[in-house]
Amino acid sequence: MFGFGVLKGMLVTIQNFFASYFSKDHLTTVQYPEERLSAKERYRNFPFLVYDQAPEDPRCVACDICAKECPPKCITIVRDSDAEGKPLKRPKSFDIDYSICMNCGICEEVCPFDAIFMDHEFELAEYGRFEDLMYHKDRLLKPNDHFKKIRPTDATRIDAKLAAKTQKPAPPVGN
Amino acid sequence: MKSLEELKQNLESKMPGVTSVLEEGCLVISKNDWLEVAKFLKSSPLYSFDYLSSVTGVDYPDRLEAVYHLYSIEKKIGPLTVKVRTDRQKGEIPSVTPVWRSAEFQEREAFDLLGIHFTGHPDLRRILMWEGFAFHPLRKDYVAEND
Amino acid sequence: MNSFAPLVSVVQYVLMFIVLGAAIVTVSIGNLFRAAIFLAFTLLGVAGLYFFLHADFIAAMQILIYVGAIMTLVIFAVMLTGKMQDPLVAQSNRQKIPAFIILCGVSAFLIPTILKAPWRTLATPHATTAANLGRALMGEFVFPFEIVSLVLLVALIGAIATARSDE
Amino acid sequence: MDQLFVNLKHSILIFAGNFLPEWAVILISILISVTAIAVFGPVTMMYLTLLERKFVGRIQNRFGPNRVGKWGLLQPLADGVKMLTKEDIVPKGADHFAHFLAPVAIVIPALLVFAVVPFGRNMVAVDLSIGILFFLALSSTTTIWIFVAAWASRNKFSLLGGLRSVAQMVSYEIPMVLSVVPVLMVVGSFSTVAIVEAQSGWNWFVLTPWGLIGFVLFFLTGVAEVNRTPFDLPEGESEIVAGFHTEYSGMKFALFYMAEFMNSFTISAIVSTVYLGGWQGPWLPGWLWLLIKSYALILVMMWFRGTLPRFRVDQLMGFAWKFLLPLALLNIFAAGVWLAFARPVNYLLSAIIVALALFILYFANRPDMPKKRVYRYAVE
Amino acid sequence: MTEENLSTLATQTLEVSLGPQHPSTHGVFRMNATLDGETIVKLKPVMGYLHRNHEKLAEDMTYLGSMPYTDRLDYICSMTNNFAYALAVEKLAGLEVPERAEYIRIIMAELTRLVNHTLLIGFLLNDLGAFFTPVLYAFREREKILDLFESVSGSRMMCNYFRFGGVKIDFSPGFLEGVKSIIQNYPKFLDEFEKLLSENEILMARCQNVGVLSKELAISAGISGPMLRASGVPYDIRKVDGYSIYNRFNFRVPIGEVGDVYDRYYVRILEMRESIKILAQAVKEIPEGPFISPKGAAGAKAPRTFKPPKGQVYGRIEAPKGELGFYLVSDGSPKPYRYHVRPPSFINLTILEDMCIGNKIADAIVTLGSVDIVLGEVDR
Repeated sequence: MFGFGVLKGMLVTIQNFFASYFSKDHLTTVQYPEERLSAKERYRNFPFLVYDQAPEDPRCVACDICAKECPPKCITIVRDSDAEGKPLKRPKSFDIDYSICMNCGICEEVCPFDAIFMDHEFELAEYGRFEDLMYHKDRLLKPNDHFKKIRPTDATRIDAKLAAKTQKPAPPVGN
Repeated sequence: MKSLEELKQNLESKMPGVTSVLEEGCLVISKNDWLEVAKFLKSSPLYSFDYLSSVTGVDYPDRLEAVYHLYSIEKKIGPLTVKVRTDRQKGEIPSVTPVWRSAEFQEREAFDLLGIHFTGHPDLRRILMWEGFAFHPLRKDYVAEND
Repeated sequence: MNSFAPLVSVVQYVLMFIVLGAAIVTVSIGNLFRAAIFLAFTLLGVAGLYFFLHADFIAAMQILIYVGAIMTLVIFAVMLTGKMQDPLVAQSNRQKIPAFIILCGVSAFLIPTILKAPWRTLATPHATTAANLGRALMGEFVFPFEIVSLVLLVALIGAIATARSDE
Repeated sequence: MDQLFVNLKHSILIFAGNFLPEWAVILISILISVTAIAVFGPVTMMYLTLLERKFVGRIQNRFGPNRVGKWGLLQPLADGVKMLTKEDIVPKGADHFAHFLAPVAIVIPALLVFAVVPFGRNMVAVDLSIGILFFLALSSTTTIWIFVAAWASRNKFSLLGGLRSVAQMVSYEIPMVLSVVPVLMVVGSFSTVAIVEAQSGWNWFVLTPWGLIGFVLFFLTGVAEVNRTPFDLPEGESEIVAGFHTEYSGMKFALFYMAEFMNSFTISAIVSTVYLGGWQGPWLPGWLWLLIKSYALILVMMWFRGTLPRFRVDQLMGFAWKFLLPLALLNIFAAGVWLAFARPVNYLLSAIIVALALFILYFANRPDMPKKRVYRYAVE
Repeated sequence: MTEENLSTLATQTLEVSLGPQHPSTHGVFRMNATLDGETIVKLKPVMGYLHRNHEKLAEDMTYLGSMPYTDRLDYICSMTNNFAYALAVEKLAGLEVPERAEYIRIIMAELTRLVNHTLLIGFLLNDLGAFFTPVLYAFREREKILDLFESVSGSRMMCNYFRFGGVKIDFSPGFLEGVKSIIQNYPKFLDEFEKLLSENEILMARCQNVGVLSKELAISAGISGPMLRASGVPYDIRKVDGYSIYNRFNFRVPIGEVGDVYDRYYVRILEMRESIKILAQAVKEIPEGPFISPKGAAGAKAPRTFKPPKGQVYGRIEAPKGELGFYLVSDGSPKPYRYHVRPPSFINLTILEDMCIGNKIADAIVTLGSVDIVLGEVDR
């Protein structure tokens, strides 16, 4: 009979109306600035650089692999050099344009030195469209502790790997 | 599906004058025969390729190539890859829109992005780029203006 | 409610001016669409006058039929006269002069009649006009009422027959 | 309690009568009523918007506005400020005069109909002898202004919305009027006050067979009259963007909304007056009863909005002409039978007539009705 | 009537541009419709507003570099886009996929199908004019699946999860429990959804016999996915090609009878139920083992060393929207020579005009909604 289907539907909506007062499942909204969801460990947003001891000494060796593999080409690296112009194994500048980055995580995957990882930080609103979203080395560098905090599983694994590497006797220096 | 070899022989015996070449598992047909062959492939009870899945083009240094992927829903066979070649300058290939309706938008797209002119297409306009855009961006020699 | 009377007459005069003003704008404005809008105001004003003359039922009918229905039709018709997408439908007042002459003739006949007519004023206006009207329609005037219904029925059938597509 | 507002007004008038002439007292009396309505209407509208957003929000398992003030209670004010400060855009080529006039004029009938709503015992602004007719007449004028707005916008979507609105209102006006007729027959008066008084002592008309049908009809056509879901075709946002108010922004847009919500309220109030016994009810004061009943009906409208998709134009017309109109006519017959016979028999007879009417209409409309389908699976 | 009479009686047609900014075109799609009254006499789809030449971009990138871009084709179902692309490249490079990875892939693909169909039905109702309620219920349930995606891949929508020869990373702890709870709770939600929608008379009236697509035209026009099956063609690539390990699973292919909007709606509901079945089997049978083949892992670590041999390949899967195919031509370098996407929703739009002509403008919106387009994929 005409109308019963409509009434059935209305029953569903009114059930949901009352359920929203009683069940958390029916009121899933999170009141964002006051309440926050904890990020999933694997959550990836924008990349950052890891340093172990001091920001002057990052893990990054400026090998440029991430910059080459980055699909939207948002990473620019300039290798540092010493006074004589001999290239050093650290970046002079390391810029990521967050306005271009698409959070794919490929830089993290391809990095052979475990120097770049995806961050959990997401509140990145800025007033400037271009310069403010261009993250330079100083803003990108974060301590390993930060990484440990946001992604404990990966951090332990990588720390163990790096520790194993350093324990190996350093190859004899040539000359 | 019966082997491609067999299909080729069948095709040539049923349609005298049509020559086809097998290349990398694709059937290469000359553009003058293509419309007839298309009709044959669709109507032949042996194959009945009633479903034209994909139409696209490839730009090679010396030629433009339209690539068709055919399936048969009735016989559940496929894909049959058909290639039709044309030159880069004029680039004309007969349209198969009258045979398979699914070619309508895809041929427009191939025309838009690669500049293959499908003769006999009911409404050959640009589809993704805007009207009045002068280039065909998927061609290898296309360079975006601000690059 | 004697002292209420001046208040009422003030309102009545205001309404009268609205009616007359809107009517003048209706015939003189150059845009047919706006003319229709002002016609609506004229009709509404008339309805208001009816209210203050204790003819509630007529007033409601005036709004329901003239403003609600006829005006909708008029605006529809106006819209269909011109191009649909052009809101500036021009009204042509080409026949101003003949209209004025006819108006003069009619007024020459009407004004003396109105002035001469012995207007009788009712001491107490009839109340509950709706009930009285109903009784009149169903009693005294039942025959013309039915005839009118028949005419309307014929018109309805005619409209359906005209609008029906040939199949 | 029941006569709270009446006594309040009365004492003001007596106080004023001490030193003012009689005509001034009458003027003050009118002004009090007018002011009460002019304040009550827009305030109702403001909080109806909030209520709707909260209610539909909960239906949709979300909070609804809850940021401005406690439970979002100041949200309507924030909206008002936003509306007032918004840029008023008039499309190029639009008829400026009509574009301005329509939203202003549409509020007037919406406010005027409050005059005949009996909010409680002795709480009606004007007890017109033609109360219901007055309401019907004024609500029908809304169409013109919607159409003027649509046409003056010079927008095709607006125009389509306007055309739809005219077609819809013309179609629904008729069953709407006819659905009130049984009550008029039984009461013998157009006056809203008389109608309420005829329902005293739990003799609500909705409790009779014809009254039940009449109530549903009147309510549905009322929903259609104020363009709310599922009859909101004139503003069907999924098809014609926003219908007749596509080109309106800022306060003009707010005025359309105000008219719509005030109309929703008056429709609900009139429906409860005509069929649900108006302000009659036990224990609570009369005006509270009316508000409770009206808000219950408004919540049903919002419930519709939270649940139902929209009709299509032809289905909307078909529903009005093929179902509502004949049902309303047969309902008048049922009411006539109810009047003609004595107490227990008349209920039975009119119930039979109503049931038969529904049955016949169901079968008459069956070919056009959608059917349930059975689906199968591909065989391997 | 004579010819002359007809021409004088001819009505004016109205040209309306629906979109690219229109509430119901699912993005920046545009339809140039010619209306006679409200009836559509001509309708030309216009697209390309979101065109970014995905195919050209891919030619300048390593094979892996295109993977995150495929996420952005049909941004509702990034997992299946990944799947199709990975499948094509694996075919091209002759990569083996470990058992566990295949199961992971199928779980992801079927979860994506649930997401897509749920959302589509919600939005279809929006196109019908319902006020967001079904959409928000759909969002509520989709959220649970997106949370799972996030816990595994790190992103809710742009998953970028598949790698050539496997997947990027194994399940996160607790993932399978999450899938199990979805398998348990989703049917309940579908029941609720169906109770809300399937028998709603307004929905049935609006959807039945609207936008009818015949079997023959559907095949000829290359329609794929639920739309093809709704027209009564039992063709599901999961069954026909049996790609990945779909032939190990036991599921049925629902088909429609009429090929109208209602069939398309209902076939999707039934497909979701079948997807849940597949999920249940996959979760039960999933073996332990590597999630990516060693060659694939090496390729993911150093994309420039991944050079498929010269050749060409066409790989297709049954994406939620239909047949999603990738045509790749390799010249032996780390970048594809030609990269072409066969987007299902683009090709499904071919016959939009045929389905809409003679229907009302509101039907055109619903028909478009039932085609299920995502502009990221249509325009690429």
